[in-house]
Amino acid sequence: MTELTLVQAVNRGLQQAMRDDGDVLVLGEDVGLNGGVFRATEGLLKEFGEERVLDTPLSETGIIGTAIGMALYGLKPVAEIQFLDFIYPAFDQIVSELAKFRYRSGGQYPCHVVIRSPYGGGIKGGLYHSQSTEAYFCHTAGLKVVIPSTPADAKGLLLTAIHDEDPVMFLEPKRIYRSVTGEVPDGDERVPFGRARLVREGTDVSVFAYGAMIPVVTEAANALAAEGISSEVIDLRTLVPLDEAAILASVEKTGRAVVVHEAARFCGFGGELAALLAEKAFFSLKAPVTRVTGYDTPFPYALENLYLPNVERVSHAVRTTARAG
Amino acid sequence: MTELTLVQAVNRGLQQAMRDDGDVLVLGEDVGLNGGVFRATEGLLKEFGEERVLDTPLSETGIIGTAIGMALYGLKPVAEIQFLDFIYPAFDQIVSELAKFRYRSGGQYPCHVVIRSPYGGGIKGGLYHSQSTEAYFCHTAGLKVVIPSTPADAKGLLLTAIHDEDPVMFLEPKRIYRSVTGEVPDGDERVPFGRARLVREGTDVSVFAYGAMIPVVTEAANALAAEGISSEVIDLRTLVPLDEAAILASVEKTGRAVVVHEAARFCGFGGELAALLAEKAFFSLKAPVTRVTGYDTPFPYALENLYLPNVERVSHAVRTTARAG
Amino acid sequence: MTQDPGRAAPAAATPPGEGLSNEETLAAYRVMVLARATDERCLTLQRQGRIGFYVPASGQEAAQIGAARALHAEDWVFPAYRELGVALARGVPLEALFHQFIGNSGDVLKGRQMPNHYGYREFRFVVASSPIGTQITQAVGAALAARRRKDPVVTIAFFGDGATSSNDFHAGLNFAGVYRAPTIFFCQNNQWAISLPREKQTHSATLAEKANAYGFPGVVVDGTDLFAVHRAVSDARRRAASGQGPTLIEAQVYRFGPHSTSDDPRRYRADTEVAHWKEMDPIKRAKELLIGAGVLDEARDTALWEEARAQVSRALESAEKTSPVEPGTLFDDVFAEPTPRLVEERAEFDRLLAEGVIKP
Amino acid sequence: MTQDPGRAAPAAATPPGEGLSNEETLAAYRVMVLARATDERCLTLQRQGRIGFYVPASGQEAAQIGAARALHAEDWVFPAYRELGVALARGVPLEALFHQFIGNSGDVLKGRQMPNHYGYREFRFVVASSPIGTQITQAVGAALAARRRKDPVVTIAFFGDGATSSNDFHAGLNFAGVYRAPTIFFCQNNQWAISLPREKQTHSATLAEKANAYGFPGVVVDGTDLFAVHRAVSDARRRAASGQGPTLIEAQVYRFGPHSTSDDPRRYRADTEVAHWKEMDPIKRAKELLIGAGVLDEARDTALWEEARAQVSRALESAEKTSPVEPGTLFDDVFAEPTPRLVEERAEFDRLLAEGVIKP
Ligand SMILES: Cc1ncc(C[n+]2csc(CCOP(=O)(O)OP(=O)(O)O)c2C)c(N)n1
Ligand SMILES: Cc1ncc(C[n+]2csc(CCOP(=O)(O)OP(=O)(O)O)c2C)c(N)n1
Ligand SMILES: [Mg+2]
Ligand SMILES: [Mg+2]
Repeated sequence: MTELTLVQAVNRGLQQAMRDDGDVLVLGEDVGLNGGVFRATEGLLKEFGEERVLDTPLSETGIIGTAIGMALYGLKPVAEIQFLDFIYPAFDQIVSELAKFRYRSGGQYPCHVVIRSPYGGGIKGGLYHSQSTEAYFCHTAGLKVVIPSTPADAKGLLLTAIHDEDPVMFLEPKRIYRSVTGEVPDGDERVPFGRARLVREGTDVSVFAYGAMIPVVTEAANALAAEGISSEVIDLRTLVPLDEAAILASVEKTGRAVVVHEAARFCGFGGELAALLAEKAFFSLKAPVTRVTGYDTPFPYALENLYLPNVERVSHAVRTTARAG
Repeated sequence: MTELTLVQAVNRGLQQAMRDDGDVLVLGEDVGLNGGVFRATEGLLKEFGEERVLDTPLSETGIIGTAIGMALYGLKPVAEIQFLDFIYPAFDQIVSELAKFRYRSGGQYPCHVVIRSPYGGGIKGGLYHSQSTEAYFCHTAGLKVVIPSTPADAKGLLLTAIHDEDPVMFLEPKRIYRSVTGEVPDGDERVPFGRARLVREGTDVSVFAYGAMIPVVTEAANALAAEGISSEVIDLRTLVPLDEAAILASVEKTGRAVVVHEAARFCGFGGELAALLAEKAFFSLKAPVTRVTGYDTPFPYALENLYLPNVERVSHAVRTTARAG
Repeated sequence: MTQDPGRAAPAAATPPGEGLSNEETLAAYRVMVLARATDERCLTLQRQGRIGFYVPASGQEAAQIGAARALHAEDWVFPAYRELGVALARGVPLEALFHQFIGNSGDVLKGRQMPNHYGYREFRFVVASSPIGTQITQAVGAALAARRRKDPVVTIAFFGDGATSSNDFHAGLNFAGVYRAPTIFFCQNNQWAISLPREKQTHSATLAEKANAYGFPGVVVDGTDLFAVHRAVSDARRRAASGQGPTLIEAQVYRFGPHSTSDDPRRYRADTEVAHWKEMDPIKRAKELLIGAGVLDEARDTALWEEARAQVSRALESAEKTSPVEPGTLFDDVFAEPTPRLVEERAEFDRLLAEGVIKP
Repeated sequence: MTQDPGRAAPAAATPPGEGLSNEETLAAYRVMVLARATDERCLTLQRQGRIGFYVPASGQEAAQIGAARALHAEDWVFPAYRELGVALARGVPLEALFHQFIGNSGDVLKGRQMPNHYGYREFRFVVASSPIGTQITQAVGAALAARRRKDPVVTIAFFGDGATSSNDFHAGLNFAGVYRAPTIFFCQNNQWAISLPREKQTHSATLAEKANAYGFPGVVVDGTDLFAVHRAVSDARRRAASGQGPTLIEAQVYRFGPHSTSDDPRRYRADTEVAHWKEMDPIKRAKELLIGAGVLDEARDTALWEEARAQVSRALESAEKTSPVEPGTLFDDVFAEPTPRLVEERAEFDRLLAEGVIKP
C-alpha cells in the first residue's frame, strides 16, 4: 500500500501494466518528454523508451486511428486525449470504428484500446476544459465507460481496463486529480468492472454519483446525517457495464433516489438512471427521482461554481426528496 | 396544397426558402449535379447555380466548418450530411463550435446553420446507413433537434429551421422518404418548433414517438383499438425544444406511457422522456414507463427487422403497459 | 520527391516478365477475370433482389490485383469497400464472399454488414467499414505494431480519390511520415467520388504529390496496367520493409459501373468518357499482352471465362442454400462477454420470439 | 509553387519604407510594445491569482502585428487563442481584453470563456475557441460568403504549427483550393506545440509547402521581421482580393514564454534554444530599425514603454473595479430565445439563489 493522489495512481497503473506486459504502450499529445500536461505519464518515456511512449502530432484522429490499428494487430495501446473536450476530432474513429470492430467482423477483430482522458469541471477551464460528455459514450454500444473517484479505484480499474478485451473509455475526474489521496495497493491489483462501490450506507435516500461528484455527495450526506437524514451514497464507478443490481437493491431499501452528475441534464446519464428506476423499481419508489446536474447550457467560465452541483444543491435535493411523497 | 412524398416535401422546402431568400444556400456531397443521393436537392443546382448549390469535396469537417463560416458572415447555409452515420468527422465542428458560438461570444456571434441528414434504419443499410443517434445532439446544449414524420411537417419544419436564428439538426427519416405521402401546403407555410403533433387521441396509454416510428406506432394503435385499448399517439416532432406541456397533459390523462424509438436504449432519448415523466408526472403514473427501442448493440444488417421496433413489439408493449399496475 | 507526376498516358502496357513471370501473370489474369465475372453476376443478382446491394469493382482489377500480388502473405490489408480483386487475390474463397453478400449463417461476419463490407482475419484482410478513410490511420497503427513486434510485415491501405479529402488521410499520412511507418498508401483514383469528379475533389495537380506534405514520396501509376502497378507496389513494399518509410501510390483507373447499385452515373457523367476509358480496360490489356507472350489464346481465354462464371454460380448456389443467421446472434460480439444489460435484452428478445411477438 | 522554402535565415531585417511608412512603422511598434507589456503584466497577475490563466504571445509580435496591419478594416480575422498582437492591432481596446481576462460584467463575452479566448464582432475579430484548428474551415466559409455578397472582404485564419496536423487544416485548405476562396492561412510556426517540436509534428521540410497539396502557393517568411511579414500578407491579400485564391504563409517565430501559465517549458526545451531566438526578438529588431531610420531614440522608446505599462495598469484597474457577471446570465445566449426547459431551469436556479442554497 502506498498513499497516492488520484493522478499518481493513474501513473502507477500505467507503469505497472507496462512493466508486466510488453504489449502495453501509451500514445498521445505531450505524454512523453512532458510527462502529460497533468503528469499522468511522468517517467514512462524514461523507463520504457520512445517505442512504447509515443509523443504524437496534434491529431486526435491520428491518435485513435493509430491506436486502433495497433490493437487490431494485438498490442494494448493506452491513448491519452489531453482533455475530453478535445476528443471530437476522434469521434468518428471511436463511434464508427472502435466501438463496432468486434461486432461488424463477427468477432474476428476484437479491438481493445483504452482511451484515458481527464474530464469534468471545477478547474476554471471554461467551455473547453470542463465538459462531462460521458453520455455520448454510454449511448454508443460497444464501449465500456469507467470513471474512478478514488486513487485505489483509479489504479485498479485502469489495470482492469488495460487487460480487458474490449474498448474502454477511462474518464479521469481531473478536478480531484490531486485533491483526493488514498492508500493504493502495490502490484497488479485489479478492481472489477460492473460493481458499484458503497461509499456510505443509509436508509432514507439513495444517492448515485461518480467521479468528482463523489466527494461533493459524501460531504452532503455527512451534513444531512446531522439533520437526521440517512443517505446511502453509491459510486457507480463503471457506467457501462452498470451495476443495476446494486442500484435496485438500494432503492428497494430506501424508496427514494437522487442522481448527481456534472453533465447537462437533458439526455444525460441521470436520465437513464431515472428511467431505469421508473422501469424496474416503480413500485418501490415513494417519491420522484431527482436529478442534480449541470444545466442545459454550454459550460461557463465565470459562473462555473453556480453551474456545477455543489454540497448545498445536493443537500437541498436530498432533503427535498427525503420529504417528498 | 400538393400531394408529395416526404423527400419531395424536403425538396420543395429548400426550393421555397432559396427562392424567397438569397442568403439561403445548400452544400454537401453530391447535392448538385446528382441532386443528392436521395434526390432531396434535385433541381436546385439548375435553378440556383453553383454559387448557391455547392458540391463539396468528401469532408464533413469541411462541409460544417465552411457552413459555420458562412453563417457567421450572415448567410443561411443548409448543409447536407449524406447519412447521419457519416456526420462524425464533423462532430467537433458541431459540438465544439456550432452549438457554442452564440454562448461563448456573449451573443455576438449567432451561428445559424441547418444540418439536414437522412437517418434511421429499415432500408437494409447495415451499421453505417441506419443509425439513429439523435441523443448525442439532444444532449448538446445549443442545438435544436427536429424530426419530421409527414411531408407537411417536413416542409413546414424545414422552413422554420431555415429561418430560425439557431443551429438546427434536421433529421429526416429516410425509411419513409417515399413510402409516406401527403398534402403539403404550397408557399412559405411554417410549422412552429416546440409543439408536438397529436396523431391520435386516446385515453388508456400515451405513446410517444417520432420519425419513421410514427407509422409503426399508429398502425399498432389502430390494431389495439380493435382490442379495446385506446392509445393516444403523439409525434414529438421537435426533441429540442420539447413540448413538455403536451407530454405531461397526455400522461396526466392516461396515467400510462410508452416511448418508442429506433436508437439504442441506454442513454437514448427514451431515457430522458421516462425520467421526465418520473419527475413531473410521478403521481399520475399508474404503471412503469415502457421503452420500446433498438437494442444496445451496433445496428445489424441481416437481422435488422428484429432489431427495429415493429408493430408487433409496440402493440405488445402498449398492451402490457395498459394492463400493468 | 514526387515521381512521374501528371496523368498516366494511355501508353502501351508494360510487358510481362518484369517482376511477374508468365505463370504468375496468367494467375493474376485468372483472378481479374474471376473478379469481373463476379461483378457482372452480382449486378444482376441485385436487380433480381437476390442480394441487397452491390459495389462493383470493374475497371479497377489491374490496380487491385497488381497491388495484391506484390504483397507478402503476412502483410496486412486495410481495404475500403470496393476491393473485390484484392480479396480474391489474397485467396479469400468466392463462397465466403457470397455468404457475406447474402448475410447468411455461413458468413464469417455473421450477417452483420452490407454486401462488400467484408473482412477475413485468416487472409489478413481487415474488415471494411463504410465511413470513408478510417482504415488509413489504422493501417499506420498496425504497421507500427508490427515493427514493434519485429515482424517483417508491411501494411497497405486501399482508398479512393475521394478519401484523400478525409481527416484520416491527413492524419494517417502525417503519422506515417513522422514515425516512418512501413505502410503503403494505395489510392485508386477512379476519377469519381460518386458524382464528384477528381478535379473538384482537390485542386492539386496529382493526388500523389500530396505525399510531399508529409515528407515521403508519392508516385503516379497507370492503374490499368497490371505490371506497372505490380512494380510500383513492389518498390514501395521494399522501401517499407527496409525501414525507408511509407509511399503514396496513385493508381489512375476508372470505375466502369455505377458507384453502387443505388447510383445512376448517367446523371453526372458522359457515356463518351466511359467509352474512352473502356479502351483501356485492364482485362483487355492484360489479355492482349498474354496472347502476345504466347501464354494465352482465344480458346483458352474463353475457357477461363467459362470456368470463372461456373465458379461464381457454384459459390452463389452454395450460399443461397445456406440457412439464415440465427436471431440470437444479434447480441453476440458487442463485447467479449455480454454485459448484464445485454443478457437481459437478449432474454427479453428470446421471450418475444418464443411468444411469437416477433418472427425470425 | 512553394516560394522560399527552408528555414528563414536570421538575416538583417527588411528595412522600413517597403509598404509601411515610418509613421506606420512606429504605430506598429507601439502596438508591439503594448502587447509585450500586457503579456509581462499578465504573467504576474496570473501568479498573483488576479487572473485565472494566461497564454503569452511574446516573441510573436512582429508576425501578428505585421499581418494585422496588412489587412483592411473590413477583413475578417479568425484567430486562435494566442493573437494578442492581432487584437490590439485591430483596435480592440486593452480594457475590453482585461474585462475578458477577469470575466466580469464588462466583458462583451459575459465571462463565458477562459482568458485569451476572446472575440469582438465590432473589430471583425471572431471569437476564439480552444479546439485546435477549427477556425480554419470557418475562415474559408466566411470568405465564400463575402464573395457571394460581393463584399471586398478577405478572411485570414491564424493558427500554429501544431494546427497543421488538424482535420480542419486539411479540410480548410482543400476547400479553399477547390473554391479559390479569398482566404489567407497564416501559420505562426513558433517551433513548439506545447512540448512537441516542429520536427516531430510533421516530416515535411517546411509547413508552407503543404499548400502544394491543395494547389495554391505557400510561402515561408521570417516572422521576427515586421516588414517581411507585412509584405507577405499584403501580397497574399492582393491575390485573394483579386480572385487569385488563397495563400498559406508560414511565419517562423518563437514562443519566448511557456505555452500557457499551466506549462513549464524547461521540461522539454533547452535554455540555449530560447536564448538563440531571443537574439531575434522582434521588438529589438524593430526598435533597431526605427532608431536607424531616425524615427525613434532611446528616450522616446523608454517613454513609449512607460506609456504602455501605464495603459496596462489603467485597463487593469478599471477591469478590477468592474462588478462580476450577474448569475442569471448563465442562461442567456444558449439560443436566441430560451426554450421552455431553459426557462424552467433558470426559475429553479433563481429559486435556489433566493433561498440562499447557492450563492453568487
Ligand atoms: C465519411 C463519409 N462520408 C460520406 C460517405 C458517402 N460516400 C460513400 S462512397 C463515397 C465516395 C467515395 O469516393 P472515393 O473515395 O473516390 O471511392 P470510390 O467509391 O470512388 O471507390 C461517399 C461520399 C461515406 N461513406 N463516408
Ligand atoms: C483538438 C485539440 N487537441 C488538443 C488541444 C490541447 N492543446 C492546446 S494548445 C496545443 C498545442 C498547439 O500548438 P500550435 O498549434 O503550434 O499553437 P501554439 O500554442 O504553439 O501557438 C494543444 C495540444 C487542443 N486545444 N485542441
Ligand atoms: Mg473514386
Ligand atoms: Mg506552435
